[in-house]
Amino acid sequence: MISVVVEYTSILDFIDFNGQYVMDNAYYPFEDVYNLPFAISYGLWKIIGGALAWLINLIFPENPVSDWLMSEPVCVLLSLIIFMLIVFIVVFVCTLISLWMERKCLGRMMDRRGTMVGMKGFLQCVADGLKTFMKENTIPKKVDNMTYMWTVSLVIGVSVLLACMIPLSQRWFVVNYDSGLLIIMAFFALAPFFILVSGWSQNNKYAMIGGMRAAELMISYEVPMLIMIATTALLAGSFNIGDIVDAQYETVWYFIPQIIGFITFFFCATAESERVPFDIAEAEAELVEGWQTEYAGMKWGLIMLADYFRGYVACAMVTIMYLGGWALPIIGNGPIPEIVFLLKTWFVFFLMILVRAALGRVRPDQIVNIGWKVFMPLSVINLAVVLLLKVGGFFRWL
Amino acid sequence: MDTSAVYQKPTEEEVKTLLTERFPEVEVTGTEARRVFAKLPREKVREVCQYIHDNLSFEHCSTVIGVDYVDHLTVVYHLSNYWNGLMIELSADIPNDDPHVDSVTCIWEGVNWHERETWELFGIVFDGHPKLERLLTPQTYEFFPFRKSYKLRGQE
Amino acid sequence: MAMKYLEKYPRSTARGLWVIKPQWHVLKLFAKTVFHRPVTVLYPYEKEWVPDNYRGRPGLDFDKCVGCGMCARMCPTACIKIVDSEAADGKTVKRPQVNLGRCAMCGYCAEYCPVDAMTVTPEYELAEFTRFDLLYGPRRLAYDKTTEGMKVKLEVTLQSDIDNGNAERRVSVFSLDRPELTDAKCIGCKKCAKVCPVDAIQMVEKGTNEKTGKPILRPVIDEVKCISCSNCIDDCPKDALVMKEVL
Amino acid sequence: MADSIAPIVAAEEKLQQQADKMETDKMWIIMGPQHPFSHGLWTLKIKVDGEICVDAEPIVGYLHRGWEKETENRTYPKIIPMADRLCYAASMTYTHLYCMTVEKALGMDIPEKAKYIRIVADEVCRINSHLMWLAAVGTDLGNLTVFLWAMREREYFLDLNVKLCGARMTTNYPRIGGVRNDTTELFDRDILRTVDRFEKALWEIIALMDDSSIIVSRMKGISYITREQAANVGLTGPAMRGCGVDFDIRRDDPYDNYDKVDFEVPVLTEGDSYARYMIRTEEMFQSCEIIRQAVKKIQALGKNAPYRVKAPSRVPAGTHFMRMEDPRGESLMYLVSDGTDKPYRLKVRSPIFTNVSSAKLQCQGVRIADVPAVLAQIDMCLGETDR
Repeated sequence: MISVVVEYTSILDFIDFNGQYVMDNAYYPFEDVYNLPFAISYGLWKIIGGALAWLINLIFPENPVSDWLMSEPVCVLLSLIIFMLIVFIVVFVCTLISLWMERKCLGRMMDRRGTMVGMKGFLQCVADGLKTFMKENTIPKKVDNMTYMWTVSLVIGVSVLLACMIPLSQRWFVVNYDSGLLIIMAFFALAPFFILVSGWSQNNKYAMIGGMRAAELMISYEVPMLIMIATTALLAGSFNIGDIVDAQYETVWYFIPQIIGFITFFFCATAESERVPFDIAEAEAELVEGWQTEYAGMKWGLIMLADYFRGYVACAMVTIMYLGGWALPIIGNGPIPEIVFLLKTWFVFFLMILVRAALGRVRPDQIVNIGWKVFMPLSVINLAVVLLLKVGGFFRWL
Repeated sequence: MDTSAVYQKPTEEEVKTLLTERFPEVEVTGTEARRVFAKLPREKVREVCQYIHDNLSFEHCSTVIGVDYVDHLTVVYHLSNYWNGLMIELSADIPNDDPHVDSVTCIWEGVNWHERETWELFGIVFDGHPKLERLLTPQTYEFFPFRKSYKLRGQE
Repeated sequence: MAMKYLEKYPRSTARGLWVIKPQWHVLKLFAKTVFHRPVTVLYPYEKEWVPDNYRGRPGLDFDKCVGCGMCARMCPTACIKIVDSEAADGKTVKRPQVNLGRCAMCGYCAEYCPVDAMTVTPEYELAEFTRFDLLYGPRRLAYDKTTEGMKVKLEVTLQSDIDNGNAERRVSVFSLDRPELTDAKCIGCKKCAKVCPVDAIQMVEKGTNEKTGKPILRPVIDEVKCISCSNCIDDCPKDALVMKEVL
Repeated sequence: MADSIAPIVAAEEKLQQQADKMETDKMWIIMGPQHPFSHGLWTLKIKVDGEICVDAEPIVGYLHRGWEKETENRTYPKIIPMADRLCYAASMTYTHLYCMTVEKALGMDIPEKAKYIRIVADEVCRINSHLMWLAAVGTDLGNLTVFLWAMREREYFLDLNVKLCGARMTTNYPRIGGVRNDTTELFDRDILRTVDRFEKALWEIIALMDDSSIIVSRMKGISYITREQAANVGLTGPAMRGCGVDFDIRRDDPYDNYDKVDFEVPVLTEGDSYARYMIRTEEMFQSCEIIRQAVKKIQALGKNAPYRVKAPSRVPAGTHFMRMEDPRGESLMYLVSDGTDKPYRLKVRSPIFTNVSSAKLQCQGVRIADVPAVLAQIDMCLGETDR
């Protein structure tokens, strides 16, 4: 790559927006789809990198580094890093909000106040995070150190990755795969393996039983969930999340034809994210903290956060598959579809909180029973109903 | 009265006569409303308890209590009948130098822990008890803390 | 009389959707508490109302106290100690000192105080930085907002009164029991007169000892002044004084 | 044909035999003393075969204070605050029992009003204790809402305690010969209002517990105990009545004035965990009824009726015992007095001490997840267990 050294005089020569639309960049990574977070990060890099290049140019005039910094491939590469940060921070804040919401709503349902630290209790999340990070990093003597550390980082990592991969709208996504739902489902199903291994590695009976239970749970709830995902894909004609949302906007929200599937999937998603009433893997009444027993301090804090990431993903999946995603019935996408999507997700999360407040914990054998004997037939019935509708041409009239 | 028949709801008087007729060693020291107090030699404890359980329908043994009277020890049993609320208090004196008495755990399972407790606190050995170990106090104790010879601070 | 709950439950298992009702109840409460305040009290800012007879730390009216030691005698945790203290007129008097680290807040000191000097107070926030700070001396025990309800009265009915059909008469315990002297045991050591906190005991000369020629002293108890604190009984070296209980 | 099948059948039988013989490793799980399920300082060792519990052994004694020995060092009135500390949830009943035992030894009769006030206080205490138990069952079954709702209701009764005797839990209220103080002004109005309010609120909690199939299925049909077993292992109180033993000391061996109030004793013959739960819940309603009747009796006795009789400080020599229906079962006190103002020996029979000794019977064949839910029905309190 040969660059021509140009004479630069002012900073505005570096921070140059005119005529440079993000999608005009030859190295634009999302083909022909506009990506809002990338556009933001591209602009941000223009400002940061331009200022940087200008500074370097000021000190060492007529050097090639400044030009290189502002060249098209480097711009894309570095704005991708900023893009990742932006996506993560947005998801992180959304998760913290759902954590705060759980604390507040659960408090009100139990006739108490919930957290009270700053900003109506929102800063309690920050305080908790700080507290867990300040704690001593204790590792028990007799654990299998390798798996102990690896599995927990994988559980956390997969959950965060999963949460980042949820598209918030047509223009807010990380990858636009055609098999979007399947990828999310695959990642979603990954964590229980690590939980099983982690429970084994801790050399603790509670943790081991917790890990076993997580595996039990995974086996019994994955299958109905997959069937229901397939049903939705069948109805929409695609696994692509954007296509599913569009299909729902064009016909009806899918919870109307798939009401059975909606309820079943909601409970399956609750079970997959290991929330009450299906939190047998960390049933604190009998197993102390289940598979998390031996994790202390920061690790435990991150695990708890990962739990909420998974809860957020579960709600987002319900929203995408049954509640029309980011689209509103008549308005369509609207000015800020991301907000619409998040509001719907939090509504589903509120339902989860309600279930948590009202119900007790299910016994492991009952969980397997419910999974195989109730949810599995229900999902098949749902599939049959959808097949009938599809074959009967119901959706052609809408 | 027929001492071998089974009575489900024996009255105080019936219990008194039955016990004294069947076991001449048992001395009924008094009766109140729904209460019978009796004294018996320690060799007879299991036999009498078996009879009270089987024939007089005393299904429940409330407690086994040890008392240290310095010159001798005493074990007190409180037996209760679930059909009419009658209670029998049996007490057996035990000499200090040979603190042995038959266990009644084989008759009432619930007595198990009470006997263990009485053993660890008073040193009364219950022969035939399935697991006569220390329960409330640490396993390393070698004395019997509730005996009068064990003085508390402030006791002269 | 009938069963209230067992009449309606257990419900038949055949009822469908058996998880809806609890959620409805929870949602109802949620809707209520979103607009109303929840029942919890924001503790350091709001405090619950406590009645007058609330048993917080003990309080003491320094001037009313006679230093009889009844509180120390009745205290089940032995946290009260009678210490020497300086009164307003410079005299050294005996007053109780309470170790709140041991206090069980049972209120016996207030209940058994014959002159109602010891009271219960509604103060319950008693945390201190050191254990030494938990020692409340007689002056520190003072509580300035003492009301009539905080002075726990010990009023009883006598069994003899009930038997005589006079059941509504209530008397203070401290006006009933009086120590009684067994004349033969007394050696006239004047100890009882010394320890009496209200000076109810006078040593009176009752003849002369024939052998030594010294006067024979015997305590005479002023029944009105006596508060039946039984200090004299405890200190009598020959057990000549016995509390005569009125029942 | 039979010949051709025979080897297959034999092979199958052999496999079956192997499967029968095959033993999986059983392991001991130690729950406690630092465990969220143990409501107090105690340990439960359970032996599990996979998820199923085959053996259980409770270990108590971490809180042994030598209560009985301590009392030999104190005068009679001083033991009343100590009896409070036997159990924080049922303090009133233990004080009451102690006072009754000493009164029996003294041979004295206490005034009618004191008896009824004690009944009211006892039943308030029973409701308190049962609500605490309900809260514990709720958390052990994984529902925290029940815990907080039950605790909220309990708070109103604790407020009543504050108004009556100045303290929330360690009430120190009954005295030898009566009660500490007369009922305060408007106490009867307050208590009737609280009871009415409580009954409504209890239905809400019941809706959370009984109308939720998850919680019912967690309790129904597990941990069966027959009537004979229950009587033999010494289960008492609601746990025993849930197994079909029709016995309540308040009704069948009445003390104070329980024979003058009208109430039902709930008895169920199912013998499972759910039956034990139902007994306690019904008992709360019955306690409300008893409170209403007793308050009416107190009002009829008038304001100036005697409530406390002077008791002598010395107890004549002799042995006496008294038993009463504690919220958790039969509690009994045995007093040996020697004519001084201090007891020679005072023995407390705690209901939980015996109930928890039958943990093996209750836990056998139960899954790990149900062990807390089953043992929550004992309503564990370590103060009285270890004494």
